[in-house]
Amino acid sequence: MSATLIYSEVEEDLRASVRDLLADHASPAAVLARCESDQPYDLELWRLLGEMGATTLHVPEELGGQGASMRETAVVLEELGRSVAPVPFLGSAVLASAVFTVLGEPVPSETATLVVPFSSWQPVFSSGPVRSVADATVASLFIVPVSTPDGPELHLASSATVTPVTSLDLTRPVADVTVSESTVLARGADASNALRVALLTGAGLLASEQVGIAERCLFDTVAYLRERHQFGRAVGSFQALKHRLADLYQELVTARAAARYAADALATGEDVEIAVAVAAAHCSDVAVHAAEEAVQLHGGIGMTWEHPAHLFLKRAKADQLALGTPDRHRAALAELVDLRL
Amino acid sequence: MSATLIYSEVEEDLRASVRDLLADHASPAAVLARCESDQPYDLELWRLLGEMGATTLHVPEELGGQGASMRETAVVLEELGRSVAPVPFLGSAVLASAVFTVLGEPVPSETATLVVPFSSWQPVFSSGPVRSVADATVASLFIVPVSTPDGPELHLASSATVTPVTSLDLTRPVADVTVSESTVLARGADASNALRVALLTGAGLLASEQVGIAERCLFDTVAYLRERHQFGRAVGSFQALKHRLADLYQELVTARAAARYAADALATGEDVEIAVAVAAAHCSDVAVHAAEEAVQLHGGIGMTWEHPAHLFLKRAKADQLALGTPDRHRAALAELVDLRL
Amino acid sequence: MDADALRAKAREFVANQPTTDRLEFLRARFDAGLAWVHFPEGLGGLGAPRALQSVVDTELAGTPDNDPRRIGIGLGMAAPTILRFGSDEVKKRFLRPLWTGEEIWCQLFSEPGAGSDLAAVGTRARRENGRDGDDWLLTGQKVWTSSAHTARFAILLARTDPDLPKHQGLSYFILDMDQPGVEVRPLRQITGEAEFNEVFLTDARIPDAHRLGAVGEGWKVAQTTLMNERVAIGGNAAPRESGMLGAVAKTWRENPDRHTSALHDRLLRHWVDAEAMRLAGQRLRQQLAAGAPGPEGSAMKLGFAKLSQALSGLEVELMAEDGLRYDDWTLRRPDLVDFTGRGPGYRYLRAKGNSIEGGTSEILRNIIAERVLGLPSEPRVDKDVAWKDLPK
Amino acid sequence: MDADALRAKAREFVANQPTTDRLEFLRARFDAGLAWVHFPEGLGGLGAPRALQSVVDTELAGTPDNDPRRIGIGLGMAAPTILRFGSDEVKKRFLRPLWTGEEIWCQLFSEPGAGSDLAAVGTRARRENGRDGDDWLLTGQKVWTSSAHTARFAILLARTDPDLPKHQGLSYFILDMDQPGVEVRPLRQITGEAEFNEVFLTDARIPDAHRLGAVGEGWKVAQTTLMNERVAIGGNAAPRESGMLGAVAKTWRENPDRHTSALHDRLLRHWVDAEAMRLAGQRLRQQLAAGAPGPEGSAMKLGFAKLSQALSGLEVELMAEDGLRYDDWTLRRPDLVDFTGRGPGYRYLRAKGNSIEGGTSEILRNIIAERVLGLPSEPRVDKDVAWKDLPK
Repeated sequence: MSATLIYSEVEEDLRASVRDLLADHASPAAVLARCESDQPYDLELWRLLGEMGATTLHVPEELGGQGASMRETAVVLEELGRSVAPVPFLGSAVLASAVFTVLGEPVPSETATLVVPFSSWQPVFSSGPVRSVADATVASLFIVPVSTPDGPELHLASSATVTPVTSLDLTRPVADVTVSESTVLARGADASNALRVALLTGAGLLASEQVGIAERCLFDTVAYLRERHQFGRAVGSFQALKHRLADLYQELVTARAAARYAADALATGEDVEIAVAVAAAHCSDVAVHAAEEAVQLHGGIGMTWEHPAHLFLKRAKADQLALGTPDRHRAALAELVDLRL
Repeated sequence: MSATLIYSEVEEDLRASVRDLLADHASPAAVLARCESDQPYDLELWRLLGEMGATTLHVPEELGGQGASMRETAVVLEELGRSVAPVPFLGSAVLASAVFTVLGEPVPSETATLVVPFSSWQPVFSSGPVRSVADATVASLFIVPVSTPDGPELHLASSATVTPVTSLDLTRPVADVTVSESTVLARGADASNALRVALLTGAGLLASEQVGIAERCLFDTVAYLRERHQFGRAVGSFQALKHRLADLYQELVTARAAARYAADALATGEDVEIAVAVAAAHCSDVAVHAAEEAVQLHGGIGMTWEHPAHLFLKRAKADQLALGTPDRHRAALAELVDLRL
Repeated sequence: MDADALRAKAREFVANQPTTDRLEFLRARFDAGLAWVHFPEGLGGLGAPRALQSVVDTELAGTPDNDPRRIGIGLGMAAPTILRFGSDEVKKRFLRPLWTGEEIWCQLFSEPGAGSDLAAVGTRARRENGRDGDDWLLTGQKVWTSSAHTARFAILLARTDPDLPKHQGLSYFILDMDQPGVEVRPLRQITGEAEFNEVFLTDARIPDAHRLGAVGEGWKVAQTTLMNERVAIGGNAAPRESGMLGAVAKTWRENPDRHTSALHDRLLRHWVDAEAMRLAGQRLRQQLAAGAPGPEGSAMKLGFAKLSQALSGLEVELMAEDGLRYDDWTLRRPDLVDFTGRGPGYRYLRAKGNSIEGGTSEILRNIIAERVLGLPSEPRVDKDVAWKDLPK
Repeated sequence: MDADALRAKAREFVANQPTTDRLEFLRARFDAGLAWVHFPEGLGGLGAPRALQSVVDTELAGTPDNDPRRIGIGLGMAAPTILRFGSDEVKKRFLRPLWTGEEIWCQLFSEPGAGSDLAAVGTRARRENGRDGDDWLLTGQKVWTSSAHTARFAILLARTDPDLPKHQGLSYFILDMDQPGVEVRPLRQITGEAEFNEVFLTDARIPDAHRLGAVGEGWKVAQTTLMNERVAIGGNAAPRESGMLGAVAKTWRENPDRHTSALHDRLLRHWVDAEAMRLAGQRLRQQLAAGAPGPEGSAMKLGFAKLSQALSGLEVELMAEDGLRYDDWTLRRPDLVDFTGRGPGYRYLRAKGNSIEGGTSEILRNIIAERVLGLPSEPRVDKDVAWKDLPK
């Protein structure tokens, strides 16, 4: 039985609701203005997403969620990627939420985050400060992988020293985090497994965000090139640019299929590791390519701070590092499909 | 003092002479017809190249050569690449000749070859049959690296069992070679060094052949696209194709500089290893890219046997494997420039 | 007719199987309307929705059948065009033997001077009064014709009026290949094989009754043919790591001593691309099945060409001294292209055709840019010029 | 004047150095004709061959000098244009303080609506009779102007007749930046910095005497300026592994725990490309020195942009959790771009400009294809249309 890779009607309805909300709260101008404000996160938007249930779609009802699946959460992430909305969705509703869900713990309503470097691709339990943690500045719950003499443990902390860091991604800044007081959430194999699943889930769903980024970059560029005229012609009528955008479209088509497959695999639990490795490796590079082409093909205006293209470029480039660079995922795949060096 | 990378007047005169000769003997139609004949090598052309001294340019006068340098030999190779002329130049005038020259031995007038797999990139001394040897079917002298209980030796044989092999490159076929009777030419470090230098020389000069291939493919394609009309326009006026050819031109510019630098380094003995690694890694891929674009941009006709484009594609692809694939040369470079894994 | 009724009808047909002879069985199946259910009654169908064909195919699985590749051009291109533009006589005459495989079809569109720009075809069709009424005499050269040497009939595009702009002076015909004015020559490719042919027409004769569509409306008719060709490409579900990727992965696993880390990452990139392509194909078929076909088909073909070329190029490099060899340059005339049955060198060379055949990658990019993304077309210089005055 | 005579003159000038004050020294050097020897006598030169400048520069090495980057636009673009098109008064007035750095110049060509299509500039120049004769009043917006905030004068392209086709209605002026109608605003880039400016002109005044070339011949005059700009790019010899490659190689060596085999091969590819680019630059300079300049300059700029973008993208990936950080988003106004002085994120973002500034990579590819390879131009739709009627 093959996975369903098209969107269901329910998923399309969900997309429409989220898109409406984001149109009101996360226009390019609003997101750009917020980047440089005191609070780079849009906490009102975050609250509204929670109210509509978008932040707990894949969480079982008995753990406080909507009892839908990763497929629906992936649709939300596509839309968040399309608008680079500054909300702690990935850190809280994906990474932290996955830990609670795997452990069978109720998912708290507070904003949470997983205290690992956002570039992590495999479980590491350490001690001491953690650099470049995503979505930490607005978290009030911290899940911390800790290496103890008794083995790996996942701890929970309700406070931490969070030092914001000047970040490449203006719309999902990272921070350095030090946790002093915490309680044990899981030990040993349970802890390792929960962290492993959370990272896999994060990488697999991030691919949907990347599809959203790529789609937005492609179609905004198409729209701009239809309007922009040089040499008495719409710039979008120049064949060299058309061919590059066609290539990008081809990449988007495959990226969407890979991301959908990863979301479906995460929903069913089948073929998860390969599905995630493929989606993460493929979609990361597609999003970066799309964002880079968007900046280039917007010409000078795309190089300016006032135009939103750079927000997507910075998000796409940060996402490429997030939860494992493409080459790390390809290396993982080599083992999974028996194509060893 | 930086290397001279432009062509001298003497080099340009040499080029003109060789090009004249090749125009008479190695037209595309002639080369194509010869591929399928009983004798895929043009021995008459080979004899004429020898008569004009083009086969021993870099050989010191006291060893029977012209006392010029590798720079001049590289110019001849550019021209041979431009016409994919079927002569045993690389095997005899470059590889075998380098061994004799390094050893201070007079370079024999017979056609010789170095009995190593044409894909070799580092000295290997073995015993028994050798697969895929270049230019062996027309050789009457064989230089054979042999592993003996006393260490590595280079042997010389005046006969060998040469089994022609159906080859990817129609204009420089390979053969399997078994040598039974031979005399010792060099032993130990002398043997190793001579083989090492011969392979380096071969890889470095092959880059000039590759520049010739790339140049011919680019300019033949340009010429075709100026003449070919579709949609009421010269196909060469379509911007997407123009941009691809511009990119190819950019690659050709850098490939020529790298190949010239390698030739100059081989002439002076300075910076040889880095120069060869750069030229081999870069020019191999440029030639393949140019030949692939030539086939594609000629459209259907480029896919036919009757058009010469495939001769260049096959030569370029075989050259990419010859004397070390680009990634082998990059790996060598990593050591040379301290960029280790 | 709904699925249940159709299933019942198919079961009844199988139960009362009239014969074990393949041809007789297929004729009977055609006459029962179970050939292509969306065709009209009497022409091999039942006027049922196209989507119900799978019901019949399931019920008739295992019964005598044609090799779909052998009759592919007839099924995929000639039949839909004949159905839409043919007279009743033409439909009656041609559709049954086409479907049963008694008569093989080929397609005579491309010419040396009309490749990507198909509307520029210059094969000239001139009217002549024949014994049985109007005939056309055709002179010109067609190229890249698969099956021409086995085909009995061809669909063909020719120029009936060179004084009109190129799209307006074309007409569309059915050509009987079995006549003196038709010469078929194998066209050898860079692989050494000749999968295709050149076809030389010298006053080849076509009765006017075998014209499809009005005189001068050949371009419109050809659109029906080509639309169906595009639908046909890439329609098959493939298992993971199949096709070109399967061949190259096998080579990788069988040659551990040839691995390098650089080739490894390249292979993995291609593995990822191939799997993403496979999933995109699956997604496209699900869209079709859901009645919402997407525009991704052109992108699939584009991606397939890129991938097969990259993979096969890598494989040759991996094989080092064996990559310098080739399996066989003998001029052969294969019925089918089999990427996996031959060596790396063959795969490398044959894959070069993937970005040419059935629409070049350049034309596909134009199509994606304009029809999918809605980017403006380039300035046209050939729209209002008489064909004979176009630069060639 | 030959090399020996020039060397003697330069030595004599140094020996009799009139002053240690930088400005006074430079003025004296100008007046001695040792500023740019190929300029005429009385205008800082001696009418000597351009190639002999190096003789003077060698002799005067170590004497007080300008930062060539600070006065680069003046030297590279304004001066050659003034020399060719300026009246005697204009040359006398402007060249000396330009060369000595007393007056900084900027270039006001690009506009939001005229980027790659520079001939589309819409800044309007209208004639008005001023107190001292004819004046021009300029209104419009210019963009991507470096040094506008420090410049005293600008070279400027404006539209004097919108009813003519775009190339014909332009004129070329010298604008005094120090007047109320000129407003300079920093233009912030994606790096956070503002290297460039926007310049808003509202009835900015230019005396007709400061027009260069005839009214309507601005495009021709601008060609002189732009030709000199292109020559200036990429003219410096660089040691192996310098610039962007040097920065990234350093990062690689300093972070051995972050190495992966995939990144390794990518880095080596870029190393090879960078070295080949460096050698190509060396070859180009040797061609120039031999009096046979090649057409490779555009290819160098194209390759440089590709390379710097690929290298900096790799570096960010290599840095993993540190690649997620950025050094500083503060709006700053740097005098110079220094790829090596800042972090990987900055390099990545700044390198994006390399394929835009000074001619986009797309325009460079057009230039290479048409002027170097001789491929035909595309059909033009804007040649014979009045500028005002062009779609915008």
